[in-house]
Amino acid sequence: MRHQVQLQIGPVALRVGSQWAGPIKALTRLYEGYPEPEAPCDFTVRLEPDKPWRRWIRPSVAVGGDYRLPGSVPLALRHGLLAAELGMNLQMALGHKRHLLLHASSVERDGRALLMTGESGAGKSTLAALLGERGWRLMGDEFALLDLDDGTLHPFPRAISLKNGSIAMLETEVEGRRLGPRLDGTPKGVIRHLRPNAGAIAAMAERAAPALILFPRFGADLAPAVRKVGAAEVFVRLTQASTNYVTLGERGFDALTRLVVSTPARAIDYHDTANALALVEGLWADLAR
Amino acid sequence: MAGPRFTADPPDMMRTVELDGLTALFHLPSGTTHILAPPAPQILAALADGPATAPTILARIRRAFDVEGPRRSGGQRRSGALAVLETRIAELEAAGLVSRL
Amino acid sequence: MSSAAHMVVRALRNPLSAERLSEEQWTALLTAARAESLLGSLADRLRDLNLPAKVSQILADARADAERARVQALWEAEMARRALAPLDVPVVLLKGTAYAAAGLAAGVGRSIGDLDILVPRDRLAVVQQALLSAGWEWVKEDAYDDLYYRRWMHELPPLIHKDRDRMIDVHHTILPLTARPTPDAAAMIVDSVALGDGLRGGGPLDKGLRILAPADMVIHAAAHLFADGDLAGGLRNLWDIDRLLREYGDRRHFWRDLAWRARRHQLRAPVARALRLAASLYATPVDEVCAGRRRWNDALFERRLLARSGWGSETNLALRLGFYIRSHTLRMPLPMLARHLWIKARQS
Amino acid sequence: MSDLEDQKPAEQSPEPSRRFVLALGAAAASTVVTIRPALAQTAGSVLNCQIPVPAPQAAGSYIDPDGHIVAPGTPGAFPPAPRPLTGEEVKVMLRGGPSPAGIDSQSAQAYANYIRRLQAGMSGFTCYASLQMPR
Repeated sequence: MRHQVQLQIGPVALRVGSQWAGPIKALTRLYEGYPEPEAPCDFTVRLEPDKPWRRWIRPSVAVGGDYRLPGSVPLALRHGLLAAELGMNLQMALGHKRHLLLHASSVERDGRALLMTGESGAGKSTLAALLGERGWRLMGDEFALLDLDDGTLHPFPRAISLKNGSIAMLETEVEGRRLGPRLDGTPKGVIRHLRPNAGAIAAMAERAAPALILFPRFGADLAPAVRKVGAAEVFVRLTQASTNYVTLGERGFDALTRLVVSTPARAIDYHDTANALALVEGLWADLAR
Repeated sequence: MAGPRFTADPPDMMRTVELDGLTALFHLPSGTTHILAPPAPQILAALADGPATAPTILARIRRAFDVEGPRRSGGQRRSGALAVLETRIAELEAAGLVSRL
Repeated sequence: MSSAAHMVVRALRNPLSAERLSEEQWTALLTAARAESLLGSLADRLRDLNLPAKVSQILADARADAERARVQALWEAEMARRALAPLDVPVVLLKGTAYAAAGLAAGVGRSIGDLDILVPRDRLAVVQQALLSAGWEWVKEDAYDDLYYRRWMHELPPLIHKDRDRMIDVHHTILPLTARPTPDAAAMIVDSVALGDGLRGGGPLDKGLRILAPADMVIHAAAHLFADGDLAGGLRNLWDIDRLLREYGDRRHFWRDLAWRARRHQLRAPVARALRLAASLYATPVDEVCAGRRRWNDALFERRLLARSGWGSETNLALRLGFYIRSHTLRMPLPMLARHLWIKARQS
Repeated sequence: MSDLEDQKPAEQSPEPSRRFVLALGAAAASTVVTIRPALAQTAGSVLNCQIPVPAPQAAGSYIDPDGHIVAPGTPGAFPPAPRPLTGEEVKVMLRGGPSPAGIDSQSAQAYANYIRRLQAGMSGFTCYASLQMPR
């Protein structure tokens, strides 16, 4: 490939190659300060024109690599950074088997981790980003990696993908140089990436024991509420939030049942972020053990 | 007619964890996880004593439980209980946890 | 020796060669091996070597993955066995599932996709019916594709299980009916071997499933590689052949069997080519008479098989296109090909 | 899950001890739920997908109200979608929300049924699978 960059994120080394310089430049800038990867790389992402002439004429980026999904639509070159991020997510979702991969955000305090999962739009990413600026260590906003042997969580502190409303919220909270370019008009709306703070990057090899699982749900008309979630429901929801639970077989079953049996879980409804953060802190004080 | 004889893999081919009243079961030969509600785990436990027809499975379950038939049928007619049990066995068969000899 | 695919071949053939690779070469080797579906096989070959920690970790993941693929494939075969048991039809497992079920070296570390089975052509209707009532469904609803499969192909249109999401390909012969060689599928079924008859099977699969006889298994693998398909993923198929030949080559009469069965199934040329390419790429010991003399275009086949870069992408577009067209002309006579491509083009 | 939730025994009994009451349950509700692979929630973060209705192999075919592919012009069936539907549109549609722009509600209903019937291996399946989320 003409242009490339290698990134170490938590326990995973990723290589991104591109036919264009732009996406690689943007990635390199966004991931400034990350450690040198431990070679060889676990996964490869390729950003290529979907048709040969698409390198120059109305250039569009198809996301490829070790793993690819049929039916995904190429992105405009100006959204190349998003394509690279999607490509990295894709390799993790389809290829990563060393840990139980949960589609969840996670933050750490006092060596213990809070895990938040829910469908997109539930706010797990925004909440993790805010907690990460307010006394917690951000472990990851997208994927949580559960160790198959000892049940600890590995950090995977990728750049946080801020969408639409949450962009303004974080813009006032962090230094501008940690923010990527504003990407307007992507298929997912406005997107801006945020580099985790230096503490989160420096501690990207430090694991934490899960202490609380939350299923946040956001809705402008939702009354704040906390609900207990039964173990069977937690188990099923987490299997559905995992890309590799089924492929991991018995080891996945062991890791997930252990997590579910030993970790308290709550569903929370909220309608504004301040209110959610207060709920989280309160539950953490009551339940985390 | 006694009907078909059913069999299940030996208990050491299944791992189970209780999750508030339900059972998470990992089946080693298939590598799949199932969530079971009663009486599915009890049927598997009954088959751990060896292959059996549906009436025998019911008899084995009755050694440990008072069996309550279909909820809406009112009484506890024996044939009703057997018919429901056969439906439950068929579900386990479709999931590959029970097979016919 | 330059492409990343070359490095894959070299490492499979001579695992010790991997101990001298640089970090960059490792990334290229692992990427190319993954793209060729050979990472699991490679992981097995490099199992006990002294390798960088990160490499060992990636290879251990690949081995665990292959092991789970094996469990899943055998389970799918078992579910098909249960569905077909009442019919009293011989069911012959093919390809990866057969290797895994028989405990053959070709199955070690191998990725296994669909379940492929061979059944007698005159029992196809009952087999289809039994599968449909056991939860398998047609993948496509399209009438043309259906007709195409039934009239011309060597298998039923693919079926998928509604709960397990796994595909089954039910073959009644080993090559499309339109292809020029016409292997004797009935003879292959008659000569097939029950799992458990002296094979290292074990487990529930012993009851009622079969695999091809050794020579037929090699012939099928060769037919699959050369006479049907554009050689995409061919390195893996050729590796299967290498493993089978090393496993069976020392058996009494194996090569004699292979020679006359290949002739009987009208597949002498593809089998000979497979032997030559296996010998040249994987240093497989082969019988010189069966392999025949090297042909001028063997080199083209080798280049096609090795067209894979260290980024995992396919190289050599022109050569690939050539083999793609070849694969279609092999499968059907030219007028029929024109009709097929025309209908396909109108659909898309 | 809801089927299962209804059937928790009145008294929770990890061990089947003697003289517990075991309800066999209503015949219609299932007591076995198999965990299936989920790309589900993650897919939003890994792909940007669309679903052609019908799949390219059946281009030109109509879709009947139940979502089956039928011959072009079949009475009561609907012509193919004028363009592939995006993941976002399908998500809204499957939740009973408004139809995508330029598509009337009856066609949208048929398309939704077609999409529900997609099987692995068919064009658009991965996208559909990625949209199904546990509620």
